[in-house]
Amino acid sequence: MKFIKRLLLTGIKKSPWLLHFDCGSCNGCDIETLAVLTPVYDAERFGVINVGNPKHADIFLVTGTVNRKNQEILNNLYLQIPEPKVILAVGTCALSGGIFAEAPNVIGGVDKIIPVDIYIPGCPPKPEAILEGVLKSVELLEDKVKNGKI
Amino acid sequence: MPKTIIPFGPQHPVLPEPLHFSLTVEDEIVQEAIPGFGYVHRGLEKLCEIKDIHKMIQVVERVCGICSKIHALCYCEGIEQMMGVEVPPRAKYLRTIWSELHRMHSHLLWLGLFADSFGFESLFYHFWRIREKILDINEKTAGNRIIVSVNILGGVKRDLSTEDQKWILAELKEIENKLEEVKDTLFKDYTISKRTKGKGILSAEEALYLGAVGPVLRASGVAQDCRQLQYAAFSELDFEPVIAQEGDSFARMQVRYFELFQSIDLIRQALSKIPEGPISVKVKGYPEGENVFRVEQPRGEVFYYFKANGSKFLDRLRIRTPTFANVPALAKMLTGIELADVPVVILSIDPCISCTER
Amino acid sequence: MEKFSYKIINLQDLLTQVKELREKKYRLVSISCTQVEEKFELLYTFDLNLSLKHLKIIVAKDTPIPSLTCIYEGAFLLENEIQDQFGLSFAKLNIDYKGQLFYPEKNPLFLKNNK
Amino acid sequence: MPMFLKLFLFLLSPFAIGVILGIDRKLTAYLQSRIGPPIFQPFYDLFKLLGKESKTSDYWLSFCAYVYLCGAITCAFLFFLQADLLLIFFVQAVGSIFLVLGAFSVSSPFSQIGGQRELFQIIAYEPLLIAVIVGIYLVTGSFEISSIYKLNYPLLAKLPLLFLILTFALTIKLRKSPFDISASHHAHQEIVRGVFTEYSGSYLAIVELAHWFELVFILGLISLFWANSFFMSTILVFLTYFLEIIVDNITSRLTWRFMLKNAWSVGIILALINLIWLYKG
Repeated sequence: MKFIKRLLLTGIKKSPWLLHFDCGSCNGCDIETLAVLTPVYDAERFGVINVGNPKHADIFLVTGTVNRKNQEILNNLYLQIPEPKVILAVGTCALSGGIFAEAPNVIGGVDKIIPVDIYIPGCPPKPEAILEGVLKSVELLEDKVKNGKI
Repeated sequence: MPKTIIPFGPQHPVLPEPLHFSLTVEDEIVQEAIPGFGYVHRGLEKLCEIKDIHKMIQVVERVCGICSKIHALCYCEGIEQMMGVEVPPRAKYLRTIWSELHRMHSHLLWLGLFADSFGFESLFYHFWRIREKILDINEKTAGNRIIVSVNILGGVKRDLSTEDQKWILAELKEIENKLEEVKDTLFKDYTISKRTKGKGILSAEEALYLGAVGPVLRASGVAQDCRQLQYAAFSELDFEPVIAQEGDSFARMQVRYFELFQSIDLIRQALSKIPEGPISVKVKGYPEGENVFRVEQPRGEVFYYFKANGSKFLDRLRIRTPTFANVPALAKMLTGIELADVPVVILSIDPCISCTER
Repeated sequence: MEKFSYKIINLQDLLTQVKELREKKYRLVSISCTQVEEKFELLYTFDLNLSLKHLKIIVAKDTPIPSLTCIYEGAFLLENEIQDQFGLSFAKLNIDYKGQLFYPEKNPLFLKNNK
Repeated sequence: MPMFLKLFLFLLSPFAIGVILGIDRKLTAYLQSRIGPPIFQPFYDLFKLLGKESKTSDYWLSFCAYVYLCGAITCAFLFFLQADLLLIFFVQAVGSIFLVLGAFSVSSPFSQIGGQRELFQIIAYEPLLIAVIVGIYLVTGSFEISSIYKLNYPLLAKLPLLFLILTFALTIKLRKSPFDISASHHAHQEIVRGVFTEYSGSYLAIVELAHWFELVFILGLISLFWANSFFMSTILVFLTYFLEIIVDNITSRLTWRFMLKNAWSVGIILALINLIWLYKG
């Protein structure tokens, strides 16, 4: 059974579904993430769909800083995504808190709450960079499948 | 059917942002809508106590990525007014040009998301394709696509060369043509008017009473636009606020669509009148006292309150953003509508949650 | 742009003054709170046809401030925000988040000696 | 047609549907000035989902997914056996109902509302399908599909209005704009993904596969309207589907109230006109 599952999952690199969560960012990274899906960059070429439902997602794309109120939601969404999954932190804020690191209600980067696989720096990162990150995460997904970590 | 409480957000496919509404729904009719906040709150107003007045420009630019340039404009003009700094005329014009470009990018973004909210995917993609042109202009002239950091206290950082100006005019012409193309679809399509006309009606009286600002207010027939306050170079440019009478989602779309043309016109005027000269002056010393400043953002009036004590750091910086002012009106509009119309009505105020919570 | 000036009024006169402004069709723009040592300054800003009017009250931490929500319904957000950030309390708020609008628990982070 | 050929065609049908859906996505992307995914994308998605971990909160939910699949497969199989149309219709209805039951069995409000809307959709298109089947009966004098193949003229000539109604039902069944109300293939929706919200991993794949088999039935029904020529029936199916894609791209999502009103009033009137015309003529 496990073997069949793994065989089926070899196709995962061709169909990475994405869940985007704005976790307290300034919108800059969010609109760039959305721009990745629109005509000029067209991530659907690679089978990427923004599903908006954690239960259907493979890639969890998080932008922005973590604060006291959204840390729980971030964790919930993370737990709802079925394996195998990859977590992508987009933008300086998601990496470390960025310019807001010292603000009173900011806890810090996304990796303080959930494990992060790929970091994309930039304020905001350009859509090309986000697309590159998504494709890198696809490779990572494939690795996870091959190493039997499902 | 019993009452169901539907959580709209904080993570939701229609909204890129974590706005939260608890909707009490009966037969798919919303009975009560209570907004919930705090998912984007960072408390950046307090950063003014540890970052000096020059560094704060970068912070206020990140109040919201979509209107970052205009936040910085408001902050700079407010502090300059307190300190009595006279900005060179060329800098004023450049500020105007960039802020209008920003308004266009924000409105195009909104038109796309709005089309998405009623399930018109191809229109969404179309607007976002047009928007990329503005982002190209931003990238070429200011070095970044979205967070355009050109303002400093006393002027601007970057200049526009003559070639750049010519190129901007050529691009604007193309954008104008592309916008004309979608006009018929936007205003005459049966399904669009079916989904937007008469949804989320707000009368002028109610709008003023609930403190609505910007396109929400103007779509209810109140001709109030903070650009009439003549900050930056708006005193020398000729424009009329765009208004509509119906006060529904369709009227708000109409206002924003025509404001795009207004912005194109303003940029053209500014480029034809722009004087030669320096682009910034040196600012010495630190501000003291209190001041308020208002500018018009794509979403409406943004209000800054400054309190300074003559030191490097501000005592208090308070930002009242347009979405914050529009939320009470939104909560009112949401009661009594169908669940299917909720995303349409929420988007019709152009919510910007990172602005709202700061 | 007009010059900034404000009028300091007593806490008891607030509601009557605001009611007068409401009758003149003023729009509530903002309430800005500033901590000045142990006291708090609340700046109420109103707008009529793009000209501003400011009223200021100075209160101590424990004094309950009358809520404007009986005059301007939309003031609840502004007041809840101040309640959250500075730990002040407003009397007769129509929608009271009890200090949990922005934070999961009561924690006035904007107080000067808090952080 | 010999039995083994029927079986072969039946086994082939989901692959055909997968390719059609792939072309659909490609064409839609083209209309939105994008490049779009590869044509075999629906298969990639399906296989990936089958392999993924399933997080299902309720056994009832997974049971419903299986019943929905069984219903759809039986329905498609009976169609290839050229069985009784009425029987096929009721088997299909049972499958759809289980999708709704599954959506109702979980407490997620999105799923609940999605289930309700799916019910409204079923209410909207079932009478239309019945009208079409009755029309076919009036022409051929039998509910058997095989009798349609014995006609020497296309059904379309006798039932043009009922064909229109069938395309209406097809839009609802395909979950395309303007009727992508209970769930849609675009995720941008007010109720997330409606009835599909709670399914994940392999169960989502099962539901998706069931949806493909449903399409086999609906597209098969369309092909019946020009049954006497294999070539023309293929053309008819593709043309209709192409029209659906165009309509999907030039309309926004409407509400279920609108759908119900129009499906019933316009649909029933058109059906009646066609049936009366048949009766008189």
